Order: sequence, then structure tokens, then C-alpha cells
Amino acid sequence: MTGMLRWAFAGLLALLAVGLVSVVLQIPEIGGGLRSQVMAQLPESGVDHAVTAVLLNFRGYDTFLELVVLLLALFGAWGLSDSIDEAQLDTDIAVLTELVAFLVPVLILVAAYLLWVGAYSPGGAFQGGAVLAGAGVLLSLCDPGWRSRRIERTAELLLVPGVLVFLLVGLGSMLLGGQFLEYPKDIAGSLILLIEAFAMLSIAVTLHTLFAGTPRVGGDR
Amino acid sequence: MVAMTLLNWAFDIALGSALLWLAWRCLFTRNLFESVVLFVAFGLLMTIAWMRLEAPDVAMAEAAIGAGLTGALLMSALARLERPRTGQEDSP
Amino acid sequence: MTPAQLYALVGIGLFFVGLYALGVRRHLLPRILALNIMGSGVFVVLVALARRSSEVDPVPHAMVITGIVVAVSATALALRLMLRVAHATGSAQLTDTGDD
Amino acid sequence: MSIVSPLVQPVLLIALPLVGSIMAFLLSSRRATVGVAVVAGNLGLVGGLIGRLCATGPWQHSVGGWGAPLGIDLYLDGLSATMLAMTALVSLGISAYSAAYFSATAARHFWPLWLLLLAAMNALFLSRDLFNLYVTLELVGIAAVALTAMRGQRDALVAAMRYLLTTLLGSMSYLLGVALLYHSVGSVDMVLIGETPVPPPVAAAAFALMAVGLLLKTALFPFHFWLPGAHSSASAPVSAALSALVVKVGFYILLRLWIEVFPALADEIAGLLGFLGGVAVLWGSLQAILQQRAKMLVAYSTVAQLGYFFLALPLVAAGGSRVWGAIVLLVLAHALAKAAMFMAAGNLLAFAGHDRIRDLDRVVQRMPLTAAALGLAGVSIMGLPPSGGFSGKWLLLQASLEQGNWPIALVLLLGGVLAAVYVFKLLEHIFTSGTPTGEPRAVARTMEWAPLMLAIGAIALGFLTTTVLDLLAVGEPFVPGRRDDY
Repeated sequence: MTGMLRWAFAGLLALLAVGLVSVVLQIPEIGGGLRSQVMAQLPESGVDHAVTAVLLNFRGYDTFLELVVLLLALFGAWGLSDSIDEAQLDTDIAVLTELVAFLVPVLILVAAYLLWVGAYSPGGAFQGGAVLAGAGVLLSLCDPGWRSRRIERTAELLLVPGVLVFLLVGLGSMLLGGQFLEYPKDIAGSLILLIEAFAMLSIAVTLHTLFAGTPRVGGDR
Repeated sequence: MVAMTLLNWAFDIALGSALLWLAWRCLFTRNLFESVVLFVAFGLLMTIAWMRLEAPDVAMAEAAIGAGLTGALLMSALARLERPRTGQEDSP
Repeated sequence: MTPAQLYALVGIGLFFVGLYALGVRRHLLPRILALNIMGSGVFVVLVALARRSSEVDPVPHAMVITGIVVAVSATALALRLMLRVAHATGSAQLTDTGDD
Repeated sequence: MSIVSPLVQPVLLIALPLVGSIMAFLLSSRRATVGVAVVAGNLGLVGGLIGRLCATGPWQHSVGGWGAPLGIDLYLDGLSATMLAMTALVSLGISAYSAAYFSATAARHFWPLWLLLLAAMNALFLSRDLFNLYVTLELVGIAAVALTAMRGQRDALVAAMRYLLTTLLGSMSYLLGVALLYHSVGSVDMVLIGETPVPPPVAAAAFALMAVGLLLKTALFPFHFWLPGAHSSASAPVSAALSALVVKVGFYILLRLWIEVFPALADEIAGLLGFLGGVAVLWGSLQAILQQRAKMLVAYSTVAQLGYFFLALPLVAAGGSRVWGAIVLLVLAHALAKAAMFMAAGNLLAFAGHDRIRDLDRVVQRMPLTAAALGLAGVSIMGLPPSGGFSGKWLLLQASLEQGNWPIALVLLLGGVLAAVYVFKLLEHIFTSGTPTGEPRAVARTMEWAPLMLAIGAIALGFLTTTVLDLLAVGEPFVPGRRDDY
């Protein structure tokens, strides 16, 4: 883009930004949005934390599709994975190894804690899953081959239960006479924890696989 | 009370400006490594912004995913990008 | 003006800074980062406007968490694709015609 | 709701392809078998849903049992059912073709992505929740990009990258619009938003942001810059899916927004979109005529044909649901014909080893079915009777003449003539006679039959016009009624 065009583009965007700012300032206040409804139904949701209730129950369908997005990104990356996966980061292994030996167990504990605590305070499967994936990333930094040598097949089977368990719970609640993902009220809390536990595992493995590359995933060996 | 309010405003304005400035620097520096580092810093500041907005769940997601894992993905991509390997041409 | 509105304006600013960079930068890495920053801008608008009321609405928070996970998925794929483009063409830029 | 047979639940349209995708990912063989079976099952499910829809009228499924605004509603009416049926039919053709088209290595990557794309499109056509639509839009976009890039060649990778940046930009713009609406209304349910007054500037800004995002994904001129590259460089069945189905997804959401959420605003921009649509028809057709490669020609034809959907929008204000019916007919006809064309072009490419139009000699003797598919699909694209393309354009022509809208009538006629030029450009080189030179590669039987069946479908649509319009009318999706102004 030439200089003149750039300025024209910048000017246009500045105008649009000013317009949008004035629009945003005109948005009426509607008194807490859906908060009152969320709070009214919270006792029915099976968890005590509002955000978890929205994520896993009221709008659980979004979260289900979001797990599908993760899986899709993995399928897509897998289709592009030829020949760029062997290159690894250069890292100072000696320094890292000790740190990692300490950090990885701590991170696993933190992830489990986040999962558990999500039922009544901030936290949950996504945060926990990301922390767990972080532990995997640290392991990859000191020992790039740890996954491919030891647990590759297990890892690849762990990619899918997040979506599948969610789906099974959803379809199961239909068999019990409800709608998709309409958990029976008295076991809603346990079902949410079940979904979250598998979601966390799958999120962690998916995120780590996206980071580390997908050398030979899929059925063929 | 007034002092407290002013302090809060000062903090919010400083944080907002820092976010915009970091975003600008991150996107317009010519050094890719600097870009990535600034993006991670941006993510960390976003975490603080989420706390200011009383969204602790989002703050945790941002810290873990937005800054942490995206940063790791970016670093790893950059390392692979800046070490072009020869003889691996995959186009026909 | 309230602090919530201030953050909403910052969100709009981030959206347009990202949009400008997406249009102006040629290298793919900054362009991918630009989309991420635009995303952050949208997320800030979503959450900041919920903060206007003293009773904070949790629904936008859940939406943003969903959005963050979608964004990281898209970024992972975009980075992978960028590497393949760089391998195939020898440069991590989209050089041929048809681009803004 | 509760006594309904469990076999006809809309959720299964998402569950079945999703499970199929995961199976195709984990299995080490028989991916194509699983894939074709799943897509056939999907068609059966859609058939069941349509039967139920005609019997009992439109219905909604509140996921989680909460209902809007707290929860997410799925909704099925004549319009969503028609889109689902289009997707199911075209997908079956594409899947049958793909089963023979892909090598074992490529099939590993293709089937999981393709089945996931199908699940995502089904989810999108069933959703009425603007944020949920954002998630499904991202699913569709990412799957489409991954399928484009999967071919791995330089032009496909570059085109996929451009496509990804464009589709993500579109999603961001759309989502910002959703954010503004949510905070004005306290809901992301389309119908609820449509019923709630929103300050006019906020509604205008939200509509503009969402519309621009969706137009980027639908590749309306001048946002078409990413389309020819992506649609021509992907492998043939993927090109067919992108052109026939994926670009329609953005248009579908726009149409719903138009009717349910922003009817007053939409009428104001109808003129602009109609103009851009007219330019797209003429520009896309001219570019198609100038192309030297078959797949590029077909891709530019998509740019032109997308233009018709928008060209008709100015007629909607006065013509109402009849014009919408004509537009949806064109969407269906284009889906069937364009999928057939891309797969037939893929056969030419597989057969001759290239798709340079000038050198495509003597195809008709070796692949009569493919030539027939190209010819029949061409009839519908040109808008000649009897075909779905003709029915749609004829209804539009009638409406434009009734309303005295001469520019639109002129573009409709001119577009048909230009389409005839590019279709014959493709056909004349195929229908040359003479003795074959060299030893061309064989093309599997299903790869010839699949496009032919879809092309026949595009023609048959011309005879089924009233049936389709009756199905579309179930639940009166084109009647705004619920509200008029902000």
C-alpha cells in the first residue's frame, strides 16, 4: 500500500472509530442484562458459580461447539503437518529440567484445583486445561520427544472424549425425556463435573498437540 | 473518597493507554520476536484489565490461554519460521 | 463517562488498531496478531459494557471465554498455515494480487 | 414435543456427522465408507425432519431446557429445512465423488474435516442465537479453510491463508455487532432482539458491522477478492463444497437478520446491495469469460451467481415473500449446478492432467457423462428453461417488470447472455471431435455419475418449483410481522 492510500485508509478507520465510539456511548443501560435470570436459575443449574453455570448449563451448547472448534483446529493442523514438525525450540535444557521437575507436578495440581473450584468460584475446565497444556509445553521444552516416544496413541485417544462425553450427556438427557443437554436437576452438578473433567483433559491434550505438532496422529501406523 | 476515585480513574486511563500503545507497538515493530514478546505483554495487561472489569474467570482464561499458550504457540512458530530448512520444498 | 465506558472505548480502539495493521502490514505474523488484537478489542467491549451496571452480568464473561478458546484455535491453525505458506513460497507474506 | 419419535430430532443433524468425523479421525481404514454412510444418514434425517415439519409445522428445541434469552433455541421452519435439504443433497453427491477422488493419504485428512463441516453447517442452519451463530460461523470458516489448504500445493496454501484472514476478519466484525446488540437488548436471540426497540444509531452500527462481516464471507463484490483463488485451487470436491454450500451460509444469516431483526434498516440498504449485486453479476461473468483455466472460469461464475441473490434485494421491499422464494430457488439451483460443475471440472483435470480450456479436446467421446453434467449444469447457470436457475430468474424478471425496475431486468437478461458465453466457451472445446492423442487417465465411474446426478437435480428443480416454494412457506419465515420499527 502506498503512502497516500495508507493515510486515506487510516483516516477512514479513524472516522469509523469515532462514529462507533459515539454509538457505544449511546447504548442504553438495561440493568444487568441477563444477570437476574442467571441468578434466579442458578440453584437449578447444579453449580454455584454463575459463569460456570452459563458456560456448562445455560449456554452449554456454545461450550460444546467450542470444544468442536478446538478439535477442528487440530484436524486442520494435522492436515498441514507434513515436514514442519521436526524443528524444535532451542532451549537450555540443564537449567530448565530442574525447574520443570518442580513445576509440572505443581501445574497438574493447579489444574485439578481449578477444575474443582469452578463449581463455586472462578475457574473451570478451560483454565485448568490450559494450565495442564502449559505443563505439557514445559515438558516439551526440555524433552521435545517425550510425547512421541511414550504416550502418542494414548494422547490421540484423549483428544476426543471431551466432545464425546459432552455429546453423550446431551443425548442421554434427551433419552430421559428432556431436551438436548437438559441435565436431570438432581445430578446436574455431577454431570457438569464429569463433562468438565473430560473436557479439561481433551483441551489440554489438544492445545499441547497444536503446540508440539501432530507427527503421526490418526489411525495409520 | 474523591482521592480514591481519582486514583482509580488514573489507573484505568493508564491501563487503557498502555493497552493501546502495546497493541500498536506489537503490530508495527519490524522485529518479529519483539512483536511476539509485546503480544504476550499485551495479554498480561489484558489480564489486569479483566480484573478491573470484575471478570476474574476471563482473567484466568486470558492469562492461561490468551497470553500463556498463544505466546508459546507464537514462539514455536517463530522459531520454525526463522529457521528455514532446505530441501523440504513441498510444492510440486 | 464511566470507567466501563472508558474500557469500551479502549476496546473499539484495539479493534481499529488491529484492523489498520491487518490492512497495512504485509508479513503474516503481525497480521495474525492483528486479528487477535481485534478479537481482544471485541471481547473488551462485550465485558466492559456489562460492567456499567453494579450488578455484573456473567453471560458476556462466558461468551468471552468461549471467544478466547475459539481465537486460540484459529490462531494455532493460522500459524501452521503461515509456516506452510512460508515453506512453499519462500516468504511469509501474501504477495500476489487481490489483496486489499 | 415429548411424544415425537427420537429419530427426528434436529440435534441429530449435528451429532451424526460429528461422530462420523471423530470415527474417520480414529479409524485407520474405511473412512470413505463411514463418510458416505454418515452423509446418507444425514439425508435420511433431513427427510424425516421435513416430513415432520410438513405434518406439524415449525418447532423449536430449547437446548438445556431453558429457552431464550437465558438458553439457546434451535429452530426449524421452511427456510432452515430447505437449506438443510440443499446441504444434505449436495453433500451426498460430493461425498460419493470424494470416496473415489481422494488417495488413502488425502482421505485421512479429508473425511474428518468434511464431516465436521457438514455438522457445522447443519448447526448453523438450525440456530437462531446470534452468539451461537458466531461459533458455528467460525466452525464453518475454519473447516473450509483447512479443507482448502489440505491440498498442500502452493496456490492452495496461499489462497487458504487469504481466505482464513478474510473469514476471521468477517467473524470479528460480526461479533462486534452482536456485542452492541446484546448490551442494548439483553439477549442474543434473533426474535427477541427483533421485538425489542434499539436506539437507531446502535441498530444501524450493529447491522453494518454484522452485514460487512457476513458479506466478506459471502464474497459479494468487492469482497470477492479471496474467492476465485480459494475456490479454484482447492481439490475438486472441496471446491464444490465451498462454492455450492459454504458461501451460502453467510447469505443465510444475512437473510435471517434482514427479516427478523432489521427489516426497516434493511430496506434502506437494499439499493446499495442490489447495485453491488448487479456489478458482481456483470464483473464476475466478464472475468469468467476471460479465464483460460476451467476451474478459474467456474470460480468467477460463482462470483457472478452470488450477485443475483443481492441484485434481487431491492425487489424484496415491494415483492415480499415471492421474491424471497425466487432468491432461495436461485440459491438451491446454484448449489446443485455449481457443485456439479466443479466436480465435472475436476474430472477434466483428472482426465487431461490440466484444465487449460483451449486444450480440452475430445472430452465428450471419453467422458460423455461428465460432458453431459457440464451441459446440464450450464443450462441452469445460464437460466434456460427448464431448470431451477430458469425458475428463479423468471420469477425475478416478473417481479422486476411488475415493479417497473428496468435496471434489474436488464442485468438479469445481460447476466444470462454473459453466462451463456462462458458456459459455451467451456463446452465448445469439450465437444470437439477427432481422435484422442496421448493416453488420458481413467476417471472412476462414481466421479462421473455424482456430478451428473446433481446437474439433473438442478434441472429437476425447475419442475419442482411449486413443491419447493410450498416447503419454504412452512412457518412463514419471510413474514416479519412481529415488529416494524425501532
